[in-house]
Amino acid sequence: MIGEQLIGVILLALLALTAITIARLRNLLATAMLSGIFSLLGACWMLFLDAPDVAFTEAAVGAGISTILILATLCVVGADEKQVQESPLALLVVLVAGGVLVYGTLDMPRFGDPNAPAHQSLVTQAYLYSANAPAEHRETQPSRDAHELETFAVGIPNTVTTVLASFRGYDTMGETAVIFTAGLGVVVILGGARHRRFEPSETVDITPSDERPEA
Amino acid sequence: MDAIREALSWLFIVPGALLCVTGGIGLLRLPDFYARMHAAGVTDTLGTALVLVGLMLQPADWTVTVKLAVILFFLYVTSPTAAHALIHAAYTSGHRPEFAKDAPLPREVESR
Amino acid sequence: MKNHVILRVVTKLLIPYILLYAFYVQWHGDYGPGGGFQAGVIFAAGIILYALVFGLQAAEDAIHPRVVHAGVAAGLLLYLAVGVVALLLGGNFLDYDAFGHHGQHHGILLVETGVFITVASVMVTIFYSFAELVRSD
Amino acid sequence: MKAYLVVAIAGVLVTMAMALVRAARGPSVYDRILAVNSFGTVTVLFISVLGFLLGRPDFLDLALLYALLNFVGTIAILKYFKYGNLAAGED
Repeated sequence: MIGEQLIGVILLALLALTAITIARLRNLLATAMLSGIFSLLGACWMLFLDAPDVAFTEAAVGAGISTILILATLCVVGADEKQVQESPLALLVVLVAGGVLVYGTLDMPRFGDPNAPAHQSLVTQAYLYSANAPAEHRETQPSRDAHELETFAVGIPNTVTTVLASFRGYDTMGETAVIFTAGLGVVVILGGARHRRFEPSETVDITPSDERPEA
Repeated sequence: MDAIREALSWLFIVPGALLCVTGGIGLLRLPDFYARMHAAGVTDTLGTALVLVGLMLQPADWTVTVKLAVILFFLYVTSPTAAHALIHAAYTSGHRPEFAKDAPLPREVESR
Repeated sequence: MKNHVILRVVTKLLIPYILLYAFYVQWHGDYGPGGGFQAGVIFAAGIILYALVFGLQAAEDAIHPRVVHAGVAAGLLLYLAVGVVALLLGGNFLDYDAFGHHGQHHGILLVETGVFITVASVMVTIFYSFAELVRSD
Repeated sequence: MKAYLVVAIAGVLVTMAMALVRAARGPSVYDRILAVNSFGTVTVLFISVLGFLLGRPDFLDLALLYALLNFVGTIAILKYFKYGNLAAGED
């Protein structure tokens, strides 16, 4: 048990190390690569917490697609981060906000606590029950019989899929609409690009300044 | 049977993990990019293969064994290709090893 | 990168498996980790790999941007259609029990397909639009 | 918990840390790409071993996903660095 905890601690330490490195780098190409690593580590951490569906999404989106889309953006805007004046006030605001968030976690139930409200709730039990009960079950036992829970039977082994696509179908529809809107926005803003190619004078230097050969 | 399985697991997985660590040390400590490439190769090929073959020996469903074999196949196709493309890009763009800073660009590499 | 022989051959070998794996994740989502969203992203990654190695023009010849734009809307429309058909069959909006005995199964599969189409199309659209901005050919 | 799996996961975690340090330190962009690629390979191993360690072999789906997608990311970074855009067709 201690050994398993140790794996989690090491993964979190690596995540923190990656995040600090990303914050300190001024070379956006390196930042893009390290954020790919960050996603990989995040997915491993979620997998360690036994949430393979979330890890799957993080893996596919974070490590696969978002690196490519960030690179596609860097092609347009160049790979040097704009130098900004760092003010102590900003640091203070971040520290206070972070402190408040950490304070908020103190009230949360312990990790894996069986008495946590999320594990005791009737809704959770219904979700878990429905995922494991076969669809035929409902036919033989009418809903008002014995268990109230049996009205929920869906008969699909993966609880996450059941909750996302069936119980929370409205929610997922909204999410699909959000993705649709994102695609629409990109098409509306950039869709006409093929008619107005960038002139050569507008091209940006995509090599980060610390990678350029000495001139 | 189980004793043989255990022994073979030790024989494959532990050397595989050691080779991974060896590759990692090389990646960290070797002096320049081309040398580090060799170290990464140790992790990517023999280390990966030994660990995955060792996992195939574990008692599990046959689908698990097939999936491990497929993973091994794809890793063996993709990592040497990525390494080749990477070193090709580095050499043609003028990156040179530490000990041969002024090596000329060979014509055949340039034209490929 | 089209003239790079090894890369070209390996990419041609790999792309069918990436697309096939996307469908595996899509249809196997009821039993294991995965679902429409993840499958869409993987499918898009396969198409983007083709565009990276063979050039944007080749990818646009294979899958025209207009088809992709249509896919963005088609996925969401499929999702909404499932809801409306459930409504017409006498159930509530998105109530898959209206589809009969295995209604939940079929409803979830159809809805996930809608998510798959929209996500894959949006990812490819974003890539096309950004790559289009700085193309050199 | 089988001892050889613990050894394997310890080795893999150490390798991940070393690849991460190389990716952060550079110095050239090629070192970083190499480190990210190695990191991806080692992550595939990590997920596989973790699946057996926790008794959840269905984690292997995720390892298979990485084995396929890691390549796409590496090629994208290489193309960006060599051509300056992601659209070029000819060399």
